[in-house]
Amino acid sequence: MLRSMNNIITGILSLIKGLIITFNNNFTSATTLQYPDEKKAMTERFRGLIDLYPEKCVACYQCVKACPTACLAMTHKQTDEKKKITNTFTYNIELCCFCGLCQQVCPTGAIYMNKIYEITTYERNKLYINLLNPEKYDEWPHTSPK
Amino acid sequence: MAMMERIPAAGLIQKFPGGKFFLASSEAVLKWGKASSLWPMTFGLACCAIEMIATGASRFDIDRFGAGVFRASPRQCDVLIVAGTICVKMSDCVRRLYAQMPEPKYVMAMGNCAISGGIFYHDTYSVVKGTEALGIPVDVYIPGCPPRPENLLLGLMKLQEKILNEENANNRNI
Amino acid sequence: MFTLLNLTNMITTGIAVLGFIAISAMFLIWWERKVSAHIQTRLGPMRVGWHGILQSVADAIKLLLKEDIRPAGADKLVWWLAPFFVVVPSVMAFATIPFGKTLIPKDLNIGVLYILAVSSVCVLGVFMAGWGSNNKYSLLGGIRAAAQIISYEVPLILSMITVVMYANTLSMQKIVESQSHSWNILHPNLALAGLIYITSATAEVNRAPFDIPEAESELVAGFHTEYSGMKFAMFFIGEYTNLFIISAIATTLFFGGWKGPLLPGVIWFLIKTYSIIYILMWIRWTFPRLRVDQLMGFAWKFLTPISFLNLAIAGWLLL
Amino acid sequence: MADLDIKEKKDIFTEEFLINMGPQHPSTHGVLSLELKLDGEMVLECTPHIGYLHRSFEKLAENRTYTQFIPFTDRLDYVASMNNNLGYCMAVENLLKLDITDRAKYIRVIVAELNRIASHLIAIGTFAQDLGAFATPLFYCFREREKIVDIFNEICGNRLTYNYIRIGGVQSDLPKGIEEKIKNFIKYMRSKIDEYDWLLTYNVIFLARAKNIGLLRKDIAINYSVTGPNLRASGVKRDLRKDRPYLVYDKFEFNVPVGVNGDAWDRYKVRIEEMRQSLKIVEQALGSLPQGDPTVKTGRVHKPAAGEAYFRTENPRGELGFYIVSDGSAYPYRLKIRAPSFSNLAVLPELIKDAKIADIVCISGSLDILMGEIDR
Amino acid sequence: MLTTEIFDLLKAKFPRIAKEEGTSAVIIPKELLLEFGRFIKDAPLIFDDLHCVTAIDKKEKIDLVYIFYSNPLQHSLTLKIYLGPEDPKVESLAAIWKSANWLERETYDLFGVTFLNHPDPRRILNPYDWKGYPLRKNYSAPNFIAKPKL
Repeated sequence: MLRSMNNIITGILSLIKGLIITFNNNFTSATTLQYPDEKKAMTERFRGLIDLYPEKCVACYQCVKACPTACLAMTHKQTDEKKKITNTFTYNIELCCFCGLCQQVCPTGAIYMNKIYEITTYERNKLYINLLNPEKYDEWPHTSPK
Repeated sequence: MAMMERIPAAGLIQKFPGGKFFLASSEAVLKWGKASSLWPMTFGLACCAIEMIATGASRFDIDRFGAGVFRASPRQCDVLIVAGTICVKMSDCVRRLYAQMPEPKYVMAMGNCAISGGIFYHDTYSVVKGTEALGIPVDVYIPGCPPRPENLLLGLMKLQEKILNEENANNRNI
Repeated sequence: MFTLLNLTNMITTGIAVLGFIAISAMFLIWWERKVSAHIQTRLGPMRVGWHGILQSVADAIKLLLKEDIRPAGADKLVWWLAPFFVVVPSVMAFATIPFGKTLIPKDLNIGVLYILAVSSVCVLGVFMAGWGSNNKYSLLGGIRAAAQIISYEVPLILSMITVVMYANTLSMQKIVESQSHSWNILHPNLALAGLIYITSATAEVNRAPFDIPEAESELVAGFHTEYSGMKFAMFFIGEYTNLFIISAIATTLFFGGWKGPLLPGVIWFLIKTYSIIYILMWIRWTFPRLRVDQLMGFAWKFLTPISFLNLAIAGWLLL
Repeated sequence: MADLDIKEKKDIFTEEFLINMGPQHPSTHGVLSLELKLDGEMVLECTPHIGYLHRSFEKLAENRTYTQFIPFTDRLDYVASMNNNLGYCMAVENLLKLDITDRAKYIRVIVAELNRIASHLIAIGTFAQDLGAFATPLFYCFREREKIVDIFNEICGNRLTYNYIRIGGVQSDLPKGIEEKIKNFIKYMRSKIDEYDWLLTYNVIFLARAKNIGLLRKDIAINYSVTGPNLRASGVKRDLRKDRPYLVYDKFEFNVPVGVNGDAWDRYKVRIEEMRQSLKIVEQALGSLPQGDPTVKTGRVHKPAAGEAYFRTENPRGELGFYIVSDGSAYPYRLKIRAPSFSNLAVLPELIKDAKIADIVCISGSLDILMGEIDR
Repeated sequence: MLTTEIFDLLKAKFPRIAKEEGTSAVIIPKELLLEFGRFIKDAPLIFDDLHCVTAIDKKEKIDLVYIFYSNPLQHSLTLKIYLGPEDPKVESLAAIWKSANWLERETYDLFGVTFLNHPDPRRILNPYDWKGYPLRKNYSAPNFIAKPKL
């Protein structure tokens, strides 16, 4: 009898403790980031979309080889003095896994990942991107250097 | 106006003075209602499901957009967020879930896997190459692997925009 | 005599009650979302109107526009009637709830009995929904609901009878009058009855931690799994109207009803009722759910004996 | 009494019925499908059907280089990506016979333990959700998890799929000032774990729901090859971090929490205690973090000599093993992932004795399975 | 116990076993499997945990791999059985270790190794009506798109 009374009292106390926890949280300020009005700055290492400095690219194909999903495709043309320049360079966001391997293998730092993360679209073909086009990401808001 | 033509007395109302205005404004209200209350389905397939929960959780709080009521029953949902890889074994299930949802229904393809198979596009024998390969029309594509919660929220806002600007979508009416 | 005046009177009362129900249910849905959001340190609906106040309106519009699907194997008539059986009794229960000194649709002299009789019909609707849907989850939900609601009716009624014994009347208005000096909840005997009432009333309207008929994590959505659109909205409205009613009854029976200093009676009534609703919401968003056998055990092995004991003590004290 | 039962059974016609829980069900944690045979509320039989997320990782691996497969390991057990990266990279390093620097080892320990906390937070939150504590504990857990995610976001630049631990070290050194943030987090997290104790662990309803439910006996657990917190909850003190210390786990002081009964509550409690121990490890690792270069210079393409390696690490869910067979080329000839959840789920039909539907949800939640790694 | 000690102990009991070149795996003929399993489950080796079952398709043969672990003694053992590629069959270990049930189903599903006397010989990961064994090297599926090689 005494034990069951004790059980009941500890039970009720545990319930009250739980209520206190939720009640306290009720009056702490919300941790919500009100997204469209407030935006968080992306960290330095943030891996957004793949971007390219075309002038730095030496068409070595390292990034294309390193890509685990074959989302990058490149062709080049040979200029006279053994120098290669990129002819086409396409990037398929649909396949990209944002792993950053291409960025890491690039010997000249031509390919890098920018800070764009708000990439929503109605049409799928907008996800197939010509990296040599300077206005390629204009549709999506971004703050990364051009 | 297409939505209104289904209402029996619409023709009659139009004849009254101000009837057209009334119909137009009421249609705007209806669209607003549809757009402001998009209940998603509790349906996580893979990795993106964790980000979907994170979007629902305190930091990002999808409930601010009125879309926080995750219903487990497809009968009570408006949006199917395809969050993850669709596999061959699962494909019939996804198709059935979409069919079980009442009109008007919308589909968001969250993550590259749901758009095209993504990282599992090549060299796999058991992955369906995206939601559209199942014959399910997609309204908004949210790329990312997985997309950040902000991106999902942006997708939701784009979907709301689409509903508000809906002219006469013949397959999605009342 | 059924005069024209009577008729207009009835119609205006009916419209007032229905309007109040609609607004109250919508407000409660919005409020619940806000309360849960703040407990979870987030914000809840924010983007339609001031702090999302119009959220429920949007939800209602959307649910109205939704396609109404009837499962192929459903029992058509039962399926159709079920939502009405849930909503109508809860609307009928409003008839004897005293909002103020004169603000009561009809002060029946058997008010308590009437409310008990009417609110018991709800379970029929829930069970019909479970049966008529031809869905295994719904059926399980329906069976659970029937078992649960009928079990908790016993301690509920016993605790209400304790109040009736003290007040010596079945009329709601007179029960309020009997609390002119002090609220019933301040009387130890009736305080216990009040606790039992609130516990079993929570179970009666299937709210957490007693929400096993819906049990989202077990039964998907319980008895209303197959309902969509307007019919689902009716279940929703019924649920929140019931929530309002049990809190209103608790206010009337235990917290002095509309009585209070300075402010008009109706304001006091609403303040008290919504405070009780807030506590129920707070409990809902804190605790895990009980299992079905624990729930039944709690009703029959714990609440019922205690309320009988309480009743006996009350009888002995009053003798 | 006995003949009364028989008489009842003769008179009343009862029928068992089948119910399919999943693949889309709020509490099957993804796309698990349970086929339940019910007698009213009682569960008579439970057959799990898996494979709804079979993404053929093992086939994929045969066409990816060793480095290219690291992003895929992220998606295996997607709430503990760091631990998966770690297991895979260590298996490959074993095959390559590659030694990594001390700093890399410490960084790996820090991120792996932080991710263990994040993973356990999800386990606890979803478990509470399954028990019907609707959303609140889950959202609290996610609130704390967001802090870890923020730290990871700064370390490697992604929220869920980190691809941070690489063959021969890590992606890049810890960013400046992150130590301070991690220390703050440890302090914050300690108080929050106490809060969970108040809110859930000793809550009377929670105890009633989880105590003595889904008892997993020691011998059955071992026979089914259950590992991780589920095994430890049954009273077996088996933790690879202690038994076969890899990285630098032998330098830290921590306990291996062990349960008593092996019920759902013990499994939950072991996770709570493990979070405390992980915090302790992170604190020690931060305190003795050596300076230096965290990466070993290796070639871009790894070509291990023909041979095979099997390496196990302690994942939040159990022992994750990578069995790699190399034929000397840049691609693995065969890669087998021994997923802990796979064996942990296999034991489910043993646990359902006298269970009700609500208990099934509780048991499967307490096992903390993750379909991504079961189906692979 | 060290791997060599285990091997010596096993060699004394089963003279037909051998050690694989380059790895520490023990190779046994397939008819010995059940007897071997019962022996190592009990003292003195006490391999109470069948940790992993898998296979490797080496085109001319299929290697079946078992990895055992002992909780009380904390040692492990890798066991291999060489099978022919055409219709490989082997006894099931599910009667001795329960964990073998699912692991063997998986091996059957992906490699087509038939386990005799298995309690539940169905596929597990792929749909029950799936054709072919995906992890065989000669497997081809209709929707298989190979990654472009450079």
